[in-house]
Amino acid sequence: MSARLRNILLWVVALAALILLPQVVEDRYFMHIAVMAGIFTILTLSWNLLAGYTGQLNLGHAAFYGIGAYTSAILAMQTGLSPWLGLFAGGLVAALFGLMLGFPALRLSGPYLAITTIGFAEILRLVAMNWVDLTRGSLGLSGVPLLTPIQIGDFRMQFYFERDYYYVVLAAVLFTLFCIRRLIGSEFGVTLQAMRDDEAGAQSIGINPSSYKLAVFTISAFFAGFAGGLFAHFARLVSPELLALHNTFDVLTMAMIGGLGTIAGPILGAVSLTILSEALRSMEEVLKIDIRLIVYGLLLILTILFMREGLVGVIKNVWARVKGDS
Amino acid sequence: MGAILTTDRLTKNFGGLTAVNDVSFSLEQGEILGLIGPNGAGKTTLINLISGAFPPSKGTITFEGRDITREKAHTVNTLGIARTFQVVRIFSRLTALENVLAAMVDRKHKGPWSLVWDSFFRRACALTEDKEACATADSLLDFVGISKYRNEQAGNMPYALTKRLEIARALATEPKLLLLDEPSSGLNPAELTGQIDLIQKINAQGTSILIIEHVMKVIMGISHRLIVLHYGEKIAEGEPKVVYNDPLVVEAYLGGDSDAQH
Amino acid sequence: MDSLFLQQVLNGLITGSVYSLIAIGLTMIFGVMKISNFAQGDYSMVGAYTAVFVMAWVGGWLGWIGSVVAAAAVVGLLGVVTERLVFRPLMTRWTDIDMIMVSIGLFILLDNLAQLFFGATPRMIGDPFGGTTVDLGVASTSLLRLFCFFFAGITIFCLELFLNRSRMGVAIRATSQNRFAAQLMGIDINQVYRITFGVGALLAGVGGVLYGTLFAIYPTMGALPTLKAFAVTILGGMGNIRGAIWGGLILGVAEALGGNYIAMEYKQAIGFFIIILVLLVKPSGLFGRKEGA
Amino acid sequence: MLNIENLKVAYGKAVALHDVSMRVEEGELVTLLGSNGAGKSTLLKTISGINRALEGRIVWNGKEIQNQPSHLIVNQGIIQVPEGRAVFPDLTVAENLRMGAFTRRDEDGVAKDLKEVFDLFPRLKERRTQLAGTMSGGEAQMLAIARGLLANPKLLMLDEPSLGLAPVVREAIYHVIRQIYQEKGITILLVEQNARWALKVATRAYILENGRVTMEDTGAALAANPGVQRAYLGH
Repeated sequence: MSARLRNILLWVVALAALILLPQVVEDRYFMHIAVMAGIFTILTLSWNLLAGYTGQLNLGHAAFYGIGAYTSAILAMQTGLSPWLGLFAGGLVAALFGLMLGFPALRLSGPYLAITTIGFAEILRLVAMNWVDLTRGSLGLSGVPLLTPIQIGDFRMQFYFERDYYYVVLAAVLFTLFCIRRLIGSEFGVTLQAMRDDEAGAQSIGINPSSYKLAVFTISAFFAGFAGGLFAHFARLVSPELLALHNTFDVLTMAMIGGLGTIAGPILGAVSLTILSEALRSMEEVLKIDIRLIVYGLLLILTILFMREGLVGVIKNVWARVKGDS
Repeated sequence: MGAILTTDRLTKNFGGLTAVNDVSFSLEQGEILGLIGPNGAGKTTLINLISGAFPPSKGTITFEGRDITREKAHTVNTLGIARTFQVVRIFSRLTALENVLAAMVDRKHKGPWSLVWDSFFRRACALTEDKEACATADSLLDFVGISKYRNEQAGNMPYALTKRLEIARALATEPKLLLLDEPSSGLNPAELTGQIDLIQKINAQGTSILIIEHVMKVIMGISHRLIVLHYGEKIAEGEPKVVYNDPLVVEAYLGGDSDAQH
Repeated sequence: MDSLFLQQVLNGLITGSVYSLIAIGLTMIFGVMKISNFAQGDYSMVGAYTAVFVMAWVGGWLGWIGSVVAAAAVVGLLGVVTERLVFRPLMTRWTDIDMIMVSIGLFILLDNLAQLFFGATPRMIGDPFGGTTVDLGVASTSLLRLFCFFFAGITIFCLELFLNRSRMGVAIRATSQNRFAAQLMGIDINQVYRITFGVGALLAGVGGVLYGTLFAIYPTMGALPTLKAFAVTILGGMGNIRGAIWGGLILGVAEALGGNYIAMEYKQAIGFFIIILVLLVKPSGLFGRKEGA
Repeated sequence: MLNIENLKVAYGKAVALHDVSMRVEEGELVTLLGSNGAGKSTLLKTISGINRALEGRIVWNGKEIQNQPSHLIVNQGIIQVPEGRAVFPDLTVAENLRMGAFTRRDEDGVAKDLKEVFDLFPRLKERRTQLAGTMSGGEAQMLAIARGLLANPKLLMLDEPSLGLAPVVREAIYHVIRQIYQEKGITILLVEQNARWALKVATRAYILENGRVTMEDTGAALAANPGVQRAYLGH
């Protein structure tokens, strides 16, 4: 029971620190980074659900992110739908596309799946570029409404500053984390991991891999779309760039470096890489060059070659050694 | 009693090769039926056909009076046939317990979306904290004698024990018929005896068994009847002792007494 | 027949021949090593920049030929080095996902190193023929583009010679058909990997010079040839060299016609439409064989 | 000539060979018997340098060769003809044969051997330009053996050469194996299903069970041994 207690304590402390953070750090730029780190955490968690837990490499994940962002933005701007509902609507529309992509993806694996998912994202990116009436093309949709204020009795919360969004995104990350933890720990999650480890073995115990893959594609897309909606109402600008390949590559790098197929990994990866990339960006003023992505690429290669379990694996090993020594 | 499984003129071609040729047999309720034959005789192909890994080219398979010839592997399992593999196919990154828990899910009635629903509204926070499910899984691990490895990643278990884990996993789906593909390959003599006991224990609980085995000590000891395949065809069938002395079978195993030189 | 149509077919064949060249490298590497190399287009990018530098140094005709030779050498070497450092260590614990992801890492790295070294300004390779055009009666094109087409053809012909006539070439084909048996023939599998990867990269490098001759050169240009090469390779069946030749020409013509008759804006997506359609019908590609037994 | 001492080989956690010792002397035809999964193919693969030996030594003419890369082992004249007619399907018959001689630099010797091989397998000469993948099972097996001969073997290891072949074709293969052994004088290590025939041609034989050598004797003695039947059909 003490291990469990320690876990709960750890959670409470971490949560308290995260809640108090904006009170300590007042810098708006820092808050901006924190919000982006949160959005990328959700994206990475959702990508990892597919890649890490079912072994399917989706290289078109940014498409779901973009679909969520456009849906939420367009609904708010053209129908006046509450952005709060828009977030979920974005997720649902993305999920619908996920289901759509899931069907052809069922029969494919490896490079075939990778290139099909890239193709899916690229086609949608071109649609976003060229359906000018709806998306204003490459200019993008600017002036996406902010999240509407919440009023409960006398308590009124407005969403204007980065700090306000920080709390929204924190809540969203916790929501995502809760859902994914529940899913992974349940019969559903064990089924996914069984399929990933050995598909024929999974079939032999009655698992129908196709139907599960389809379900995971859909769920993974939902959370990516949800993250996209958050981004839309935070950045207030939605452009076809969101669907571009490099966004998926960023997410993939974060998941890999954090630790594929774990829950802590994507969080660790997204947060540490967002911070790292900001640190590198500030170095740009000194070095006069942008080495951010060079470092990304290098880290990704080195991670796969030398620490396949990612940061989570490293921490586990260090922890085991510390425990072993004491 | 009556037959639980019947195959009628089952045939499987791979390209030009006929791996299983016109094989008909039936397996009685509660029986241990041994399937033997030299390397390449089509034994594993036969099990793959029955378990639905791929469909036969010709012929039918009937299980409990129901035609399962074209059913997929996962459906075949939910109907009550479980199997193990020649080279183990366990879930290496899951623990032994989770391997069994994964197999215990009621897949006949629950698809992916109802499991998604369940994960939020039914079970304990995590499956491994579900006392009832864990108790059942534990009793299965105990039954095959690997309780000690409950929380070990299956990929880290000794090979001989992963064969038992695979059996536990198959039993977790509550099969009426168990297909065992060389359950004792790669085991040493001491482990062999344990494996024989285990198979007999499973049979004693009423599960019918079809077993491929090349270790004669095992197959002769436990089979009620034997079927011999050679070049994909059934060349003998009957009581172990009779089959053992059948000249056709001896010929199949030792080769013909012929040579171009003679 | 409509001359615009024939003109587009001609343009498509010319572009397609370059696609074929880059895709052959990709498909060779896949066939022998089962690696899907997402950095293939970056080898083309490096080849194109090599040409830019050589051409700045030696102009005209000689410069163009010299830059092809230099690109082949530089990119071939780059291929050998990356194979040894990045891909070889993974060959023993190979998984699809790892190989694809490590090549994506390489893609990100090369892309951004190029931005660092070459700057973001697009470059061009000069026309050694001074813009001469050739009238083929029904359609016309520049001498340079026609030359690119023939050059791609000659390169592919040389490759076929190498693969069919030389001892190492046959060994490469043998290895892609049965790695185990190839080892039993005394073929040094690591040497085959090295040469395959070197040749595969070299082709992408030469293809890059042609690509850069037809289109603009910029640091992130590698993504397009990579995606095109994958589309071609999937059309032709992964690992199938003849398939890649046909696949490249088909994609080139389909893009040219589709861009003209359907929608210019979606020209770059035509390849994806085709492969998604093809994969829906035949998961192993148009010219692909059935996989497994 | 070839000495194997206390060899241990495993695939991951599954031990395929425990402590196997055996030898092949120059001019012998040694047969390796054993049921499916006994470890025969594993043993050959380990000798050829495809599988790693965890423990033990493989000594070839006085030199340890275990865990050397396969191409170096082939270079020393240890040639394996793999199981299951593993020819290169999209290469022509001629190209397949050329791959057999991959390690050789003596063009004249290869040409001479090629002629001899064509004498031995006239069918292959007729089908030189045909793709190997289009040949029948028996022809492909002939090609695989011919390909092995072109490597100029000092020791030829044949892995189940008659597996899955029709009886008539099998006889032809047996005939060729005898010719290779008796007329060409090549030392042979043979893995074969057909125990009766294999024991008849073998100078000595080993019986492998579950990754262990359980019997060793001259071919004739084992053929006469009632225990052999038991080794196959039970204890």
